[in-house]
Amino acid sequence: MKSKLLSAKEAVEKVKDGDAIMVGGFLAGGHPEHLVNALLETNSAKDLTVISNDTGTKDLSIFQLVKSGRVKRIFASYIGSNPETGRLMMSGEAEVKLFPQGTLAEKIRSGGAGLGGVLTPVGLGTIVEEGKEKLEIQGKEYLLEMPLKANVAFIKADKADEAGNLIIRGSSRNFNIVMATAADYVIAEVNEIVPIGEIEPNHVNVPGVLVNAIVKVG
Amino acid sequence: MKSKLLSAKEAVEKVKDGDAIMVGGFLAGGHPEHLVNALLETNSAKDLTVISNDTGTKDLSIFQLVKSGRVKRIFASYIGSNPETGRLMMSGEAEVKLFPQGTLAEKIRSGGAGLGGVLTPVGLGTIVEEGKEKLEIQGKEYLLEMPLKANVAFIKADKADEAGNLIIRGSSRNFNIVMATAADYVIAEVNEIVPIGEIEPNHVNVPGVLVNAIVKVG
Amino acid sequence: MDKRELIAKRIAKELKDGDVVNLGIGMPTMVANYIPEDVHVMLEAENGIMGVGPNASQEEESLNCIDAGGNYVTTVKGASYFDSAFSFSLIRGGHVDVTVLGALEVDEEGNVANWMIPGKKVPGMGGAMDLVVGAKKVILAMEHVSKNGAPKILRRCRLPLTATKVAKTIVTDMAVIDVVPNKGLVLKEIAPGFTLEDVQNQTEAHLIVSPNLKVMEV
Amino acid sequence: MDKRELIAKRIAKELKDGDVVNLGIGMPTMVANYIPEDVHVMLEAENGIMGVGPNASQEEESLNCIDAGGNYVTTVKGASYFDSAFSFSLIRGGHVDVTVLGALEVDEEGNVANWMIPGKKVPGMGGAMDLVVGAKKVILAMEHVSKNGAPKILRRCRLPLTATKVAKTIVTDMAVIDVVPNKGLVLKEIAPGFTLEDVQNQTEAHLIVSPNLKVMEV
Repeated sequence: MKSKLLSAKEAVEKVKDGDAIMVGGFLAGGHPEHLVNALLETNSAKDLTVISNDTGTKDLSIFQLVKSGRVKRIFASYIGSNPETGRLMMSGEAEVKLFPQGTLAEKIRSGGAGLGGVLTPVGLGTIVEEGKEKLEIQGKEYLLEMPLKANVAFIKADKADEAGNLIIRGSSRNFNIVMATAADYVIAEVNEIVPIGEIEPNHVNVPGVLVNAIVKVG
Repeated sequence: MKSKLLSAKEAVEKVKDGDAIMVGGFLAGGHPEHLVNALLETNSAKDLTVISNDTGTKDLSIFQLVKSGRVKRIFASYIGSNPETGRLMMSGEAEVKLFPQGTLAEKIRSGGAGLGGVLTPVGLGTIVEEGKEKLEIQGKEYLLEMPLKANVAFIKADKADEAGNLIIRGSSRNFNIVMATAADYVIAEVNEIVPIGEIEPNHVNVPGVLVNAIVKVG
Repeated sequence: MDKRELIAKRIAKELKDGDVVNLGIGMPTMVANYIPEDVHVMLEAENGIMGVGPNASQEEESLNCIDAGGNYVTTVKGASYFDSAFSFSLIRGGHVDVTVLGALEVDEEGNVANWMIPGKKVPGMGGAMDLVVGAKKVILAMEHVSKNGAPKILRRCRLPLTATKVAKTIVTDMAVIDVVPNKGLVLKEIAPGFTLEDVQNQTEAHLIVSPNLKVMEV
Repeated sequence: MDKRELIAKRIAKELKDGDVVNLGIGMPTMVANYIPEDVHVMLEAENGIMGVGPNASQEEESLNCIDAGGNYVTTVKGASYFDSAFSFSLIRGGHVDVTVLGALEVDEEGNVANWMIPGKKVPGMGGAMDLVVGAKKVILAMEHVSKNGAPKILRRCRLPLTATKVAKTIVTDMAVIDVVPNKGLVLKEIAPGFTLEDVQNQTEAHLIVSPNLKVMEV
């Protein structure tokens, strides 16, 4: 089988004009800093859609990506830590769609799981419900939220084996696992790579079959 | 805090007439054999609804439960390994509802996650769609499947700490994790109990807050 | 006593042994400092930790263990980690007993506004909408009036809502108020140094005085 | 050569290096024995294993490592375990490249019936409906005619369907047939010893003969 071990530059070549990219992480936790940097420095794709919980903080590469003028749409749940996203939203330079955090996670999971969307009570009676279908099920009302998919996902893990099986420790799992299921091409930034067979099957957080490229950092 | 360590007899006392119970396991793998036995031997609750992937094989206690005359409804995906379920279905002694395996898992997850149901393409154009609503979403058709919850869940794990954090090894995870989220009272049958703090937080498959009772076997 | 300290201390008394509790950023986080010794709660961070402990010392700091505010934290014995989809299944599914959040406005129906000020501040809702809809009990930690002295407890919220009919208890520097469905706001406790008139004067909403009105004790 | 062996051997040639493959119970499982040495596939068991290996020896037998048929199995290097909800996210979400299943009937539209015979056999669909809808390629492993000599490749299925328009390739002891959407059944290969007439005589459906018709090689 073809090796999945690539340089950051090689891996991010997959991103093309108009692509939707998912970026894992919750603030700095589990954020694929080096992949986003490589995208900024070695790839000029524009008109991007970025799907990310919070679009990071000003210390992270995703802040620079948002600021680069190459992003036309952002799907997120919290942008208070990245004032640049707020500015783009206010000025209309980018379309920014905000979703409740659990809804965002579930929309991505739904996309990756071949489901038709999410039926959630969250957002009812708020501006989140605007333009969305509502369904009454067993006497309760739910909002229908569409599934989300992407062309490329940038995710972060602690350890990978050469088959792409990933271990993501602690609170860094956040959006990285669902995003690995919901993109056509999944790139994992990892701190450590071990031979196949060295990760205990019970401890795998993302099965290698979901991972297309492994990029080692540090 | 009150101890969660109970005998099987004490734990299954929670099951009352008319209750819906979920039983984890895939055939003999991850099946809470001793809890079901305790239900048979020490509790006389009847008119039960049983939610289980396959209602087991004739070597398992769930086979006896199905045969006991105390079960009026069964939700399952596969009953070929338990001819007694098939007999009840044919004779009309129990209502047996069959769902695609992925749909059943997702219905239970949906119930546990506070979602309004499942939108799946699986079952379209088959008798599974009978009596169910269909939705067109982004040009594709989906079946709306209702969430499932239960009064009590019987699940099986390898190891618990005294707080109820569970480790479930190998292919025994199957329905045990989603069922732990979808019942009012969750009983875990475990092979081993260790003090709190002895399970590495990264290896927990079911957080202890979901588990109401721990029953040690063997 | 500092206003915020008073509020946090009073809220700490609302927590029961065994509760699963999510504390919002800011004042709600302070609640953790005042939980009685005989009350053991599990603090949950919606980015993926059950069992958050005190902040990490500099040597312990790890990006794999941050809370929802991005702070480096430790975990307690019996902690576990999970991804965002599972975390919000716990939250939305009713597996969190108490959530404590700040609020910009609350009203007689228990409607809450805490995530945006149109034209001014649009940080996104993060996990707040999921938390107030999903948690069994929503406690609002808020100063009784705004910095300009304007009431924040209103007849009807004017800012965009976070959710409708979700607040259960409002704890301010002046009072403890329960939201009773189909009835309104019941004033239960008044902070030392204030009169009933003081409280009503600073409150736009109508307050129903509890027959057991007490002085707030912390 | 035994009919079943012929079918399994021929199907093994359809698998590509890197494929994720789910093999159904019975004849499909035999395919694993004939996969060429230079083709590395990951066998998935829908009850929660990625990377199923050969059957376990008696000493290795563990209820924590069974396949979807309930057999004790081993795992290969690079394997991982997951629960049923995640497993069917992989399946329904299009992360399985090939599924090989038996069928009672298949028709010109690629409709498949393989899960029940009304009034006779209602074992439940198990994971079959999810697999045929979700897998990128559905290969049917079936004897060309029933035990009574009745055709199983029909104009229109008569038994209750498993799913509509899903079969891609049909491999029998007489032929290899592709289902081409909006066109019909294209006969690609005929097993040694049979003529085109033999095959058409045993097939109710109309067969379009491929311009590249070949002898089936295994």
